[in-house]
Amino acid sequence: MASYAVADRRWIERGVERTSTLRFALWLVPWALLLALGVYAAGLCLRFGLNQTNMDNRFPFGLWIFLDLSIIALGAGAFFTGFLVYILKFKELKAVLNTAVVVGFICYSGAVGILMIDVGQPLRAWFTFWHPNTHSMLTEVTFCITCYLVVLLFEYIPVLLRNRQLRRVPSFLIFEHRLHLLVPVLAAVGTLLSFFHQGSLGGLYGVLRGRPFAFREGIAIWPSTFFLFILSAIAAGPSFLLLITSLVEKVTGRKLVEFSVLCRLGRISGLLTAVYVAAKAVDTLAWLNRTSPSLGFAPWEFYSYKPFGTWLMLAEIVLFGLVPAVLLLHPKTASRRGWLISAALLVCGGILLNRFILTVQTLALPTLAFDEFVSYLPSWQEVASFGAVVAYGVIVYSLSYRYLPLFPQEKREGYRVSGR
Amino acid sequence: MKKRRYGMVIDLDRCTGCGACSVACAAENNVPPAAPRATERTGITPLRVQPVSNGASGPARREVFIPLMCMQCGEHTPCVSVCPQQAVEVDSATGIVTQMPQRCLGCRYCMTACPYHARYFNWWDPEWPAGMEKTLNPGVATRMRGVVEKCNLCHSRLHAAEDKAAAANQREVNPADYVPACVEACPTGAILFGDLADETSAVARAARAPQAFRLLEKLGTEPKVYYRSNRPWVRALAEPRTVPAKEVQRG
Amino acid sequence: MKPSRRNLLALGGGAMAGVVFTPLPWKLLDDTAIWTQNWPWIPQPARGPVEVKAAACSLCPHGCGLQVRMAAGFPVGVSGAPAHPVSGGALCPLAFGAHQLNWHPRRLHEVRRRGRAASWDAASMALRAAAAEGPVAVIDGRPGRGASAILRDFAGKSGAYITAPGPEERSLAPYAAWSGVPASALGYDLESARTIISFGAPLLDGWGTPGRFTRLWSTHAAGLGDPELRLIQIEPGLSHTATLAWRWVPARPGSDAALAAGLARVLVEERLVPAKGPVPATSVADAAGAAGLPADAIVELARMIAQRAPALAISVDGEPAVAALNLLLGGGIVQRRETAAPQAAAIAPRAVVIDATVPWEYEPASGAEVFRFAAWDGGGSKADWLLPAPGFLEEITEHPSAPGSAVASYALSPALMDAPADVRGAAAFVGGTPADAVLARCQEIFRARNGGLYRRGAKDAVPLASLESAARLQDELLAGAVWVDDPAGSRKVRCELKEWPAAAAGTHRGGWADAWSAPVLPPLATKLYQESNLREVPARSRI
Amino acid sequence: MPRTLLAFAIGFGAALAAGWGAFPRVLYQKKVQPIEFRHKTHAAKSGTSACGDCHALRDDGGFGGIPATASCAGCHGEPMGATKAEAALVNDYVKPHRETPWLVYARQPANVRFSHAIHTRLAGLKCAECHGAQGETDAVKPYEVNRISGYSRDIWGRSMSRLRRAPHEGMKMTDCEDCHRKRGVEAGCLGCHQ
Amino acid sequence: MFPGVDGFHWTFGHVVFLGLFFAVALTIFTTVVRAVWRSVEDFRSRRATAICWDLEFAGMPEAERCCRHELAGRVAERTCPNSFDCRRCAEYEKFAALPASSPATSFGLDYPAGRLYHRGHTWVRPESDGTYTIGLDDLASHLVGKPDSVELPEPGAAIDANGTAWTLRKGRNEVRVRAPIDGTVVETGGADRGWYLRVRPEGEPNLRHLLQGPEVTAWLSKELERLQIQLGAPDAAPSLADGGILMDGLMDAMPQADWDNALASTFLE
Repeated sequence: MASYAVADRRWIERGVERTSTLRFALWLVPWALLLALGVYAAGLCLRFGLNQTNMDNRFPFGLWIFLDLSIIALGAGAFFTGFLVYILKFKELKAVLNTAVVVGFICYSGAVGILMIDVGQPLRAWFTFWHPNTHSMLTEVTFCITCYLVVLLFEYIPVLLRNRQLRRVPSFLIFEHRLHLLVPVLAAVGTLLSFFHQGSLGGLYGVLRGRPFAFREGIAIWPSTFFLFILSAIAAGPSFLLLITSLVEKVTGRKLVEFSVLCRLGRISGLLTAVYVAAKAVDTLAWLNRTSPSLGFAPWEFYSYKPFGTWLMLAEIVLFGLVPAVLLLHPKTASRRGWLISAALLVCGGILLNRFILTVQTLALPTLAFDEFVSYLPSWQEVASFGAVVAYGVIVYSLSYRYLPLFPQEKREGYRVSGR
Repeated sequence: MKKRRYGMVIDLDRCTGCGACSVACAAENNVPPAAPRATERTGITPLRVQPVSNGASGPARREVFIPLMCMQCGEHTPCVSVCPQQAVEVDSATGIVTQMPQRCLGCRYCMTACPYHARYFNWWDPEWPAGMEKTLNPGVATRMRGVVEKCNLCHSRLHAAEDKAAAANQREVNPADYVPACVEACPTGAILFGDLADETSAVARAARAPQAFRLLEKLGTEPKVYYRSNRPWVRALAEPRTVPAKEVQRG
Repeated sequence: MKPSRRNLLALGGGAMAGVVFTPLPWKLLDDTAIWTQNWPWIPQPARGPVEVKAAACSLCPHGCGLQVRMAAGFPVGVSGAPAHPVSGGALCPLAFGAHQLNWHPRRLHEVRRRGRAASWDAASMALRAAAAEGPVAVIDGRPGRGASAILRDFAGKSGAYITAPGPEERSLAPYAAWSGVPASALGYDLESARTIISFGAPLLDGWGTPGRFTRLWSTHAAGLGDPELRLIQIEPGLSHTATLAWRWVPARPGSDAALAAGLARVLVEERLVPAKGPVPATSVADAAGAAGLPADAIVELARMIAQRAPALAISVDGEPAVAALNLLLGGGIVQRRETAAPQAAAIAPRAVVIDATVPWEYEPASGAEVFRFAAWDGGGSKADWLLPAPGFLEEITEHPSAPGSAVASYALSPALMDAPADVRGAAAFVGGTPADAVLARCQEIFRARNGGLYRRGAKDAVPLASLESAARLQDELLAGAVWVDDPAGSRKVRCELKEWPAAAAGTHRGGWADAWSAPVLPPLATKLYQESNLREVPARSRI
Repeated sequence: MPRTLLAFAIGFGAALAAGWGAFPRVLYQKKVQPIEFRHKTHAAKSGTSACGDCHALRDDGGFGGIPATASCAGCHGEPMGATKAEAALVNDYVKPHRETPWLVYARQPANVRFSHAIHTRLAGLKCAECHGAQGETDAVKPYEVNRISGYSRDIWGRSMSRLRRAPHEGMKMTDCEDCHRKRGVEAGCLGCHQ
Repeated sequence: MFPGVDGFHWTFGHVVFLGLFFAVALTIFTTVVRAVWRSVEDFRSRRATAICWDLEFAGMPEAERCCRHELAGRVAERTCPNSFDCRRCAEYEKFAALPASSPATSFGLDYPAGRLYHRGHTWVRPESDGTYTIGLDDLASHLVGKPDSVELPEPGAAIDANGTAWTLRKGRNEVRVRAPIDGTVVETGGADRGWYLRVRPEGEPNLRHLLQGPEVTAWLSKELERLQIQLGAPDAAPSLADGGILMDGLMDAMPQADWDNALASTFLE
């Protein structure tokens, strides 16, 4: 055995099986290349400005914001699992807690990274903290996401310090232990922060009086999208976790968690999706009949621009809402792996669609009588920089999976290779 | 100093669509010439003139030229409330919606919020051919890439008017000293500018006329830029479109 | 004692904790943000007091009055001179960016011979050599200046002094042919017309002096259902002027002559105008067929034209049939009181000197050695010599009567900036002294004692007689005053028309960019062409 | 443990020393004014101590700033003494009619609009309230430029912590705001930015 | 952000927003500081080693957490809940009183009766001067053979039971040997001297957690069995158990085996 492989093996948890060093390295290579390309593209954007993107004055938000909103919603699994485990004491979800933390950390750090390229003047980003406009949903988002990223970091550190070699340093192990004991506090803070920023991301669009397609009335300072985003995020978070766990099991060919845990995730997701769909339907009706007409806009006009027809609205509510909710709640389908995964896919797809509609359709639609319907196609730099976030996520997750006890039960229960 | 609400009434019947206002605006505010790859959607035109047709065909077809700039909204100002770092505010003394590119971090949220598309992002660093920087207006700082800018109602001219008044120990600005570049440039005198808070001013009277209207008034943003036209179809442009886009073709 | 890993970690931790309590991170955060606000590669305006100077625009023949704001010795802004007798305070959109033209990347800084650097001496020798071999033609874009006299003298008897017509002069060509008065001395009496039938002339879009017709239109026509001044635009497409006109008649392209004949026919047949001169043979039906309009529409149009007299017909192409129609309607073409250069006889010159005032597109007859003066290289020139001329506001410029104007006028613009070291004007190059020529022109006006002097901002003219000398007149002109002839000095032109003219093929379409005779457009014109959907990119890509 | 603590303390101390001691020296670059100037001497010789006599407001309300070389020429047309500085003034600037490239301590960036007319005429501020007793100095102090932002050090103020500075020291935006707040003046962004 | 900074307003919404933010930031900060502070406290009160060992123990597979009394055959099946620290075990006396049944053989290994054995394969021998000698037991010695290097603590250094006593290096493997008892190192030995450390405990030590008597052979049997499984190779069998004699320098003899795992299990890494 080559010496690097031996050295590598010494960093892997004792008692679990991981693929060979060579295979792991080969797995990382394409992702590393994608990451390098994306970093180059991001560098172009930072060096030459956002003219490297295909955004324009009429389409000031593009792919990045859409995907940022999406991955932040999908990353909601991190706080929500923490909330379920530590606050509501759902003990069995402990099995996916570490993986939730890592996924959350990847999603949030990736989103913040992309945001730093997306803003025109990243060096002035701290102005938001120093001179905050507390009326702006974006201020709220910035504060909460930053705080929550710190929280996630401190939730991730215990997992990191559990690495076989790092653990050997007594001070690391003791700190990990002490921090871990306090993690419920962080989980509580994370829950508070997440509720607010997930909501504010929705509020971001709901407050746009000038964009009647997105504008919503609501309670006090919060438009209805505020609550819908919270709901949809906590509905999709568990589904995404379910997907990620299943995907990792599939890719590695190892059993990592009990199927009952996945079912539990599915049921939680199904329940919340059902609530979300109901709320979304009520909100849509209120918007169609009240909000939009009061601003002088005939709501069906918004759907007269192809391809953004009413089918999109129906797809969002029925195909990506009602259908997976039923699949996840019906005992027959909810206990079958295939159905479970398909339903989770639909829920996550629904989140993507919702964020897409709010970002892209809102901007594409005309407001003034003489506006034109505009379209936008992201440039390679935009796609590549986002690809870098995906690559970064895969790499961080792969490293975490290989070297950290993401699934502690794997060793305790002595799972062995299934199939193969 | 008394509170003012600067605004304008633009007579769309008199606009010939020459674009003098647009160029004068750019020159006054040190807006650079377009970057080679800039288009009508990535350029910087704090004031742009939009041709709009009445949708008819044949000899009945007509166009109107609508100068569009920041509407200086007075209520629910969409851009002010969304800016995360207070780079935009409604100036309490003048009612001007002010955009501070030096405070801006370029998140472009205000651009999504603005229903009038009156905000422009600096997609490129500004560039002038060598030596042309000598022609920059000393009253206006140039912007840099990555920030949003818009019409600030030629605030440097207000500064100059204030300075001039102060030098004469006057607190009130002489209205003749503060005329935005577009108003000055219009060859047909289609733009009337002044203090809307002063009920007796020509602009306030014109804004009250039945032919006067504002764009998307139902949004409740209370713009201080009014338009006027004798033609009903032009006045109808104030409302959002109610016919699908494919039926409306622009010549 | 070797430091352990723990010691190093503690050291780093201590440093990190300590640095928080120093200004370092906070000041760096602040200063880097400030750095982004003052990026060294982004130019900032110079500081200094702003002065307003009077000037006139030299970039097209119309000579609009300018107020130039100067800071630190450079122009920082241009606006129209209020109540200017020629431009009335209006400017074309391009003028607002004209002060940046001197730094246009295509500015000529050196003599170029067929694309290669050459010297003034070489150019001078080449011209002298050519002149020795054969006649020299001199092309002047702005006749009526003192400098024009220098150029005319240089061309001499053997050579030819030729004026390059602008769009307005081209539209006046038939009248020049029929009256014998050069088009450069003819003008339209727009001010008295109450109906204007424009055959494609972009009256509201850069044809004629900016601010002349637009002001008439905005006071008497804009937005009114039945305006005092009726503008009827005959044009195939919906141009800016067509869309703003009282009536737009979308006639087929190339049908101007037939339509004019048809209208004339109806006017005469229905006795809507006093019958005088020849009558076209074209029938109304033929005209309708050619124009793609119903015959009724032509009859109705003719009645409409006759309804509110006086009516004036203008053809952008100089279509003779339209000119004939105009004569039928009563004329409206005046001859200004000024001495115009006679039309030169056709010669085959050995060399051609083209003044910087000549539109860049002007192409002289081939075979001659061409000496082209220009401040900018507009591209695509076939000239043998490109000779750098002073740019915008870099020399004293003369502004004779605007093309198409009804009264004679003369204005001067001071040099507000230093020209680059190695530029010369054509008049100086051929050996004249432009300063003397300007004074001579002033003396001429002063001696004639016609008209009056409009000082900057003044609504009324000061009689010329109140000035003590021609030099004083020159000073007044350089300070922004404009000499304008007495309107009574212009008289209606007499045209002898034997028979209804045959159609002449013309394709010229004017506009701001076409009236503009400088080789390049101001960089800020991108706001009109590239950064908005207001206008198509002009055919000449000289931005 | 004590060794760990010691290491921590050393790191902490070193960071403090670097941040307070070395950092300002690295951040700011000292520059010398092109020529010497003594306010005191000029005030005495000209018999005036009113700042506005030399640093005048223009009629249009603009501020004249530092007098142009032409106004030096009246006395310094020929060297008034044998000092090197005198020779430099006359030979380098007065005779060739070149403006002296003074380094302006209170120079604000291009995006700042400061109206001397409003502050001195309408608000009645004395020059020294913002500039200190410049008129009584007998030498020009060295100019320090921030290597990152390009600002004069006087904008931040001498004191790095900004806690121990004289009333007139510091010309950052927050200093303007403090004064405005004290006087109840509301300017808005537009009031002070261009 | 703070009063006096541009953009701060004494309005209800602004103050509540920033108040919440500062509260959240403070909570995060204090949580982390509390974790750091408690860690420091753990070290200062010498709890750290015990906590580390507890955490490591909790991560061990259940099969390896077998109680000594099960090894000795006193109970049928029992997983140790006390991190092999019988000093903490409330039921120790109850089980110790039961009769032991264990194989009499020591598989040819040398486990003298006068020593006490730690589950991390060290032995402890009380000396007459009140110090205790610590060495590597015979199985461990057989495995490692002659170590490439040994990193011993300086005399005067304190060691804690279940903490790292010294480090052995053999080939690419590094082994932390767990200290069987608490004490201060008075003298260091080495592989060739048959013992590694002499330590002086503070007061009379409680050595209840160390294996002795019949437990040792039972434990040895289980350890050998585990080793056999871990080293996997069938040809290794004769050299291991089955009454055979353990080969000296097994690591040198079987370089291909998964020593990483085997050593970690043996030395309770």
